[in-house]
Amino acid sequence: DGPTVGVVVPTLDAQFWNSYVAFMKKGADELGVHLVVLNADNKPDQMVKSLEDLVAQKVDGIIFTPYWATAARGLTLAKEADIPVILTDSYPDFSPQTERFPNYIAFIGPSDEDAGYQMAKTLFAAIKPGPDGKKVIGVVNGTAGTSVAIDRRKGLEDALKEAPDVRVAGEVDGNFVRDTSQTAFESLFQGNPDITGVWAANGGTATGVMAALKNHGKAPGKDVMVVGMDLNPENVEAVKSGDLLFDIGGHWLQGGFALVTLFDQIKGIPVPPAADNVKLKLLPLTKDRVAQFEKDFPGGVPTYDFRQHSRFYNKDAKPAVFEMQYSN
Amino acid sequence: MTLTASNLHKSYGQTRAVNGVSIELRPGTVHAIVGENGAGKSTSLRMLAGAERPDAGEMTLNGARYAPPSVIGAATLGVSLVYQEITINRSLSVAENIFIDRLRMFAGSLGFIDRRRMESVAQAILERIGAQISVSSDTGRLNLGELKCIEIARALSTSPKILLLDESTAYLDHREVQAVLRVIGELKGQGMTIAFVSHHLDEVLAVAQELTILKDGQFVGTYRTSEIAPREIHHRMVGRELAKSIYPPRPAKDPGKTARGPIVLEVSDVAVGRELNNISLDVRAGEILGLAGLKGAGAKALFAAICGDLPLRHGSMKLAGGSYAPSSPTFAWRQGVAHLPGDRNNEGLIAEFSVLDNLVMARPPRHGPVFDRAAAITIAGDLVAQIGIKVQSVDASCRSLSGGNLQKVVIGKCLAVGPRLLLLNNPTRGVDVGARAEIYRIIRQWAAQGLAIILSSEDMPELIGMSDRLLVLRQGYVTHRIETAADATEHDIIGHMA
Amino acid sequence: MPNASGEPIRNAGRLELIKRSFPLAMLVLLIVIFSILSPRFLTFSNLLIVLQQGTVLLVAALGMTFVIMAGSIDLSVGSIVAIAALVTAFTSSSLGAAAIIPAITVGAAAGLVNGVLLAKGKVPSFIATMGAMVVYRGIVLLFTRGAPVSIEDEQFLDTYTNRTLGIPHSVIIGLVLTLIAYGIINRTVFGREVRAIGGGERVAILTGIQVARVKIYMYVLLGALCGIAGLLQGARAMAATAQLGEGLELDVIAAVVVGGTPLTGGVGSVVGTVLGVLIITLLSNGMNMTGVDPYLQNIVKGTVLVCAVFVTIDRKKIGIIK
Amino acid sequence: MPNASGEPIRNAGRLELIKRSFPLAMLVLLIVIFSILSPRFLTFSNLLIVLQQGTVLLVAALGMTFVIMAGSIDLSVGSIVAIAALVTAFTSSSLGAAAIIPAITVGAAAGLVNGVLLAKGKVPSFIATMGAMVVYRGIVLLFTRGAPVSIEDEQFLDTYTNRTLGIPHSVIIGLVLTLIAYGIINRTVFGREVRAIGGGERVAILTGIQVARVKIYMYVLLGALCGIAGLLQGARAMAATAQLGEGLELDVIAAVVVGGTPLTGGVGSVVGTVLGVLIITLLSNGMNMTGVDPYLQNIVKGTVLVCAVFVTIDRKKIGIIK
Ligand SMILES: Nc1ncnc2c1ncn2[C@@H]1O[C@H](COP(=O)(O)OP(=O)(O)OP(=O)(O)O)[C@@H](O)[C@H]1O
Ligand SMILES: Nc1ncnc2c1ncn2[C@@H]1O[C@H](COP(=O)(O)OP(=O)(O)OP(=O)(O)O)[C@@H](O)[C@H]1O
Ligand SMILES: [Mg+2]
Ligand SMILES: [Mg+2]
Repeated sequence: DGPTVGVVVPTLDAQFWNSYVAFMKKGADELGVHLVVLNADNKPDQMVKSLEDLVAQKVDGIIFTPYWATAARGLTLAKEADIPVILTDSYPDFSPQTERFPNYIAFIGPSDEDAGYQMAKTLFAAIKPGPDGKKVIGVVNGTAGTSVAIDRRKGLEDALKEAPDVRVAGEVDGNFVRDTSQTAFESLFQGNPDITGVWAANGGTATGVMAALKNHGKAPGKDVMVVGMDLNPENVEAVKSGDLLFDIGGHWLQGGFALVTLFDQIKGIPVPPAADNVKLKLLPLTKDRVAQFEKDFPGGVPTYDFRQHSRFYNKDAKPAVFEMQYSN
Repeated sequence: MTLTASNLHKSYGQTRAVNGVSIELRPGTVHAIVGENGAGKSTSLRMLAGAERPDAGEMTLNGARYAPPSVIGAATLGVSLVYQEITINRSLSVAENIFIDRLRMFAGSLGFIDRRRMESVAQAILERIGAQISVSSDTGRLNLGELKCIEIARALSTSPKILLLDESTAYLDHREVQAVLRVIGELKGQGMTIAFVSHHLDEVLAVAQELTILKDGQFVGTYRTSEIAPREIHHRMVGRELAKSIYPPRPAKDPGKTARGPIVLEVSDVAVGRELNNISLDVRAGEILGLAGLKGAGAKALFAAICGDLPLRHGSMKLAGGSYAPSSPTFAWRQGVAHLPGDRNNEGLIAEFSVLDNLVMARPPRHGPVFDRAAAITIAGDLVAQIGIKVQSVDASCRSLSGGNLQKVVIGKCLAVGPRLLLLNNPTRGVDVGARAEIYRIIRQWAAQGLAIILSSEDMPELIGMSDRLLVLRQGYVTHRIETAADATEHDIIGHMA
Repeated sequence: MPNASGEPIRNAGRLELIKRSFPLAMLVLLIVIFSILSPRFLTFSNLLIVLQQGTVLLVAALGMTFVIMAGSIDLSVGSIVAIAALVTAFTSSSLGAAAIIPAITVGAAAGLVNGVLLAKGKVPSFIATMGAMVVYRGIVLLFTRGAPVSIEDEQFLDTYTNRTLGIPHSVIIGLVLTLIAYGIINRTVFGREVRAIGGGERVAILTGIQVARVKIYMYVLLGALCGIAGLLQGARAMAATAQLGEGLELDVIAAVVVGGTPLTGGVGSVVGTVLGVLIITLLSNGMNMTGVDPYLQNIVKGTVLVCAVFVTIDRKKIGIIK
Repeated sequence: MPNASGEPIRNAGRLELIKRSFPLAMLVLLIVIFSILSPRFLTFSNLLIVLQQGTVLLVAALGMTFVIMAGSIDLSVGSIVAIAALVTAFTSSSLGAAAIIPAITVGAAAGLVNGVLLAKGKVPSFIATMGAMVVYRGIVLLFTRGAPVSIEDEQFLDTYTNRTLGIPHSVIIGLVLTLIAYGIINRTVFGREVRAIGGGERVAILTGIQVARVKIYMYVLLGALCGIAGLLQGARAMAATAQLGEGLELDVIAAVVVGGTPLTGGVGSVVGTVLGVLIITLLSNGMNMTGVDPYLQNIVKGTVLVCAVFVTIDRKKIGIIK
């Protein structure tokens, strides 16, 4: 029977990673892969342990998300056991297929920086300047210290540099958790009621901010603009209803793409060096695009036949990576 | 060595614990210090031993100025104290407890303790005081008497010239007291200077040559024991004349009527754990049944069984004629069985709580789920008045009470439920003679009102003075029954105990 | 001794009062600092927000006051809140405001398990509830698979988030529960029994108090309150998520202890707990409002926590500090 | 009584032995179950991995054994490990293997602060170290601003991650520290004094033990061990990050308690702690090896934890269970 592929995700208590895993499971079924999913439970140590356990099981390939700078460690472990690895989501600052880690066959992930930038650009464009001529925004960051939060914040920073008319009233830490974001933003907004736009670091954060605004008698999307990221179903709904100005995402597909790529590698079809470092362009969503989105991606998922994209099953398969794009 | 103190003062906040005490401890002499609870005995000894610094006053050791910075400092100068409270650490072994503050003596170059050497030294000291304790025994299983012996061994292991014993006999049974008194005699013979605190005048008179009386923190006087009558001592301690006997008279037996009421508790062929075997007894309303025995003879286990804290291994019990199988202390209390445990500090009451809280703890007055504070104040006030608990207000914390008054609070807690059976385990441990007389009066008064009482005590005169009938226990068996306790002699009882 | 001790006791009363007012002083200090830093801090609308933010913490902390007063602890409160919020989310669409019944029920059931583990299984509460924390959280994860379950029932949301006379209903609920908890602790036999267990469990047993039962009740009470807290949190966020209430246990314990209820048991104050909750909530509200660097917030929070306990703890009453 | 008590004591000795072997039995049971479920579980290479995985937990748990034996607790160990790993990362490039010196120093310093807060400041350890946990973590965040610091020095990595005779150096270090801790607890004056404090602090004070000093030393010892744990964790992950060691405190406490050291103090066993660490590490390794549904793992973990303590706890020795 088929190869065994081990996967370690940073956490399962966020919807994003559940979507990531669900899409991979679908792929595993179609490709005939035995998938072992492990949860690092938000602990760097558990991430390393899980990788060790996968190596001890002698899995045929590993896909993991090197949060907390665990890339080097995981790749070293796998190298000793001669196991091919694909990294997803968080770029480790060194390229695949080098002498140091020949088993590091590919990286597939989004550009968080770009996403943060696009969110900011859209937000700035949508809000009006206040009496002092400045556009006042609030920022609800993700968990302090995670690379994802840092990279998205970097994108915001770049956008801020290009927009001197924007003033950041204050920043709070929402910890990527909806309830925490709600409470933190509530206080921020109390201190700075002149805020007219909020840059929220992910889907849950944006939802928390919108809840806080509603509790405060403000209409998100009208009185205060909110942008978020992840394309979680409830965020899509919020964009549809006009509460959420902008969302961007789809990168949870990266796990499935990595699976196809790794499957082919295990079956003896190496990843072409040109396709070993993929920074996914994400799918932006605004209210006017919602109808199109629902038509193109029923249930939020693109139609994707894993076998069609596997060169093992399909000699002239298109690249495994498929960027979500609107059909027109 | 001679240790003198003159005009010592010590206050805790506004409480003047010691207020002008002078004392001279001379070599080869046992010097007793007596006084009521709270008179300042322990505080005085603690200052002599460096555990407490006097606010004012002078101390000298062999004529030189003496101001020990700590207990250890005093010990190096040859002054050693056995505290009133038990200071055995049950997490440590017997030998470690003896050398607790000097374990480094046995540490080798790596800092490791030479356990074998330490244990052999410890065993030798225990043997010297005649304690039948093996250094390998588990401190968690030793009884209070044995623990006291270990503390005395600890004091002796510093090779003191001056030994201060604060109520060291309070937790000992008859046999252990004799052993300790014998050791004190021997040490005195070797020229040691000894201070001895006890609430039992017979012990004091048996062992001490000199005696200092304290009252309310003040120095009353120092006497030669051969030159002062016991009544005089009591008088000066308490400040009033005590009755000729501290034990209240038994109700006169009226030949016409049966002196005692119906049977309240009947115990048939009961066995409990390993401690107690086929015991049968009954106790009637209005009667005090005494239980004599050494530690471990089984009285404690019997109480635990009657109050539902330990299950019966065999046998059955009847309460007021109905079958009685208590599954928990809750059940026992609800059936009107009240229990006064032997260790008031850990089992009898919660010292941080107020007098009222403790008094109504067993059966708080209530309207449904709501605590009826007004009724509680009445109940507590009545008890305080009736038992004579000396306290400013029922809301005062028990922390501020003396030992005798604490004991009265525990008794009050038992009486508050209107029990039909009262189990008393050493109800006057560490209580001064005046308070003891009070407690005896209360016990007798409640018996006269129809309460059935079982009294277990290690104090022989108390048993004889208070009981109507007596059972002697030895190693879990009843060895002797005395129908008229008033006629019993200590000698007679002791013969069946050991 | 009555004469000798009369004075000190009266004096102790005065000292007591000063001691008791420390948490209040702490609170006032925080308010003054933040008012200086931001003019918007000391406004009616912000104070209402603080009350709203503090309600969930308060409701759980009221229950925790009992448990800590008895000398035990509960680390699973955050997870119970999450379970209750989830149950609320699942049932609110059909039950509306009555979703409070399943929320309380599931909370009480979780508390019952904790109580039985401690009182009957004799597993120390720290460990029993540490295990429960992980298991309950795992159950939430299993059911949600990380996806938030939103709460949209109008009647439900109206009931628990609207305002009456300007006061949010959640705050009113918190207030009512505070009064009830105050009554239970200070006026009922149950409250006294809990206190006695914390003051001296062996004494309580020998005095006939049904220690096991009281302990179970007290965990059930805490669980039920966490059920309400979960419902309120769900209503506030209009959704239940797998991460809801993570880490709440530490805030709850801190609030109770800052309020002057020591972890050694035997003493406990509902008023103190309310102050503790306000201190913790105000601190975070004030820092977010005045824009304290998020990287610094934890340092400030931890320091204030330790200082608060350092100042407010009544060392006389506690004796040995472990 | 010597005669009367002779029997029970000898019997108790036998019972004691059975009691003591419960953690071992627990471990064996886990091994049997996982061996049946996966053929790869009971291999030399996997067991080495388990040892390696357990080392960080072990080193911290050794120190925690002292603190818990004294009746206190430390919730800040995870944060100290993070600080130490950070210091290791900063210094390893210049100091190489000698980076252990700053790691131990900073760990000991953090422990010193905890110890002083408890022993001199009289802040209960639960609260003092809860605050410290937040503050130390905040310091790490402030310094890294979240960016991981990688460790690349060859000499450093060789020293702490290579193998000699097939045994990873980290495991050897863990072993040596275990022996040292065993010696300290069972054979030295300090070990006895820690025990005495846990067994009865008031008595310890009366008998002249310098309680405050012993407490401070014991926290410094735990801090130093966390320093080593941080270094090993850093070496293992080849990086230090702000999240490193989050939640470690619960695993550490659980390991110590599962090993039979009760939270009430006075009793403590290094061998038990080693078994506790192995149980916790094996459980997670075994579940990962046998592919237990990740959604179920936490539920299993919490349940096993409670069961383990339920089985291994020695209720006789503890008396009152809070
Ligand atoms: N540590 C303390 N703090 C406050 N007051 C104290 C303290 N120790 C003793 N006292 C008070 O000092 C007085 C004398 O106490 P002390 O212990 O010396 O009496 P005692 O004669 O030993 O009594 P007893 O016979 O009950 O042992 C008492 O009123 C007591 O309340
Ligand atoms: N911290 C304290 N504050 C106030 N009074 C105290 C304090 N500690 C002890 N006392 C009082 O000191 C006196 C003597 O206390 P001690 O500790 O010697 O025990 P006790 O009450 O005499 O009981 P026992 O003789 O049975 O041990 C008592 O009146 C007690 O209430
Ligand atoms: Mg005394
Ligand atoms: Mg006394």
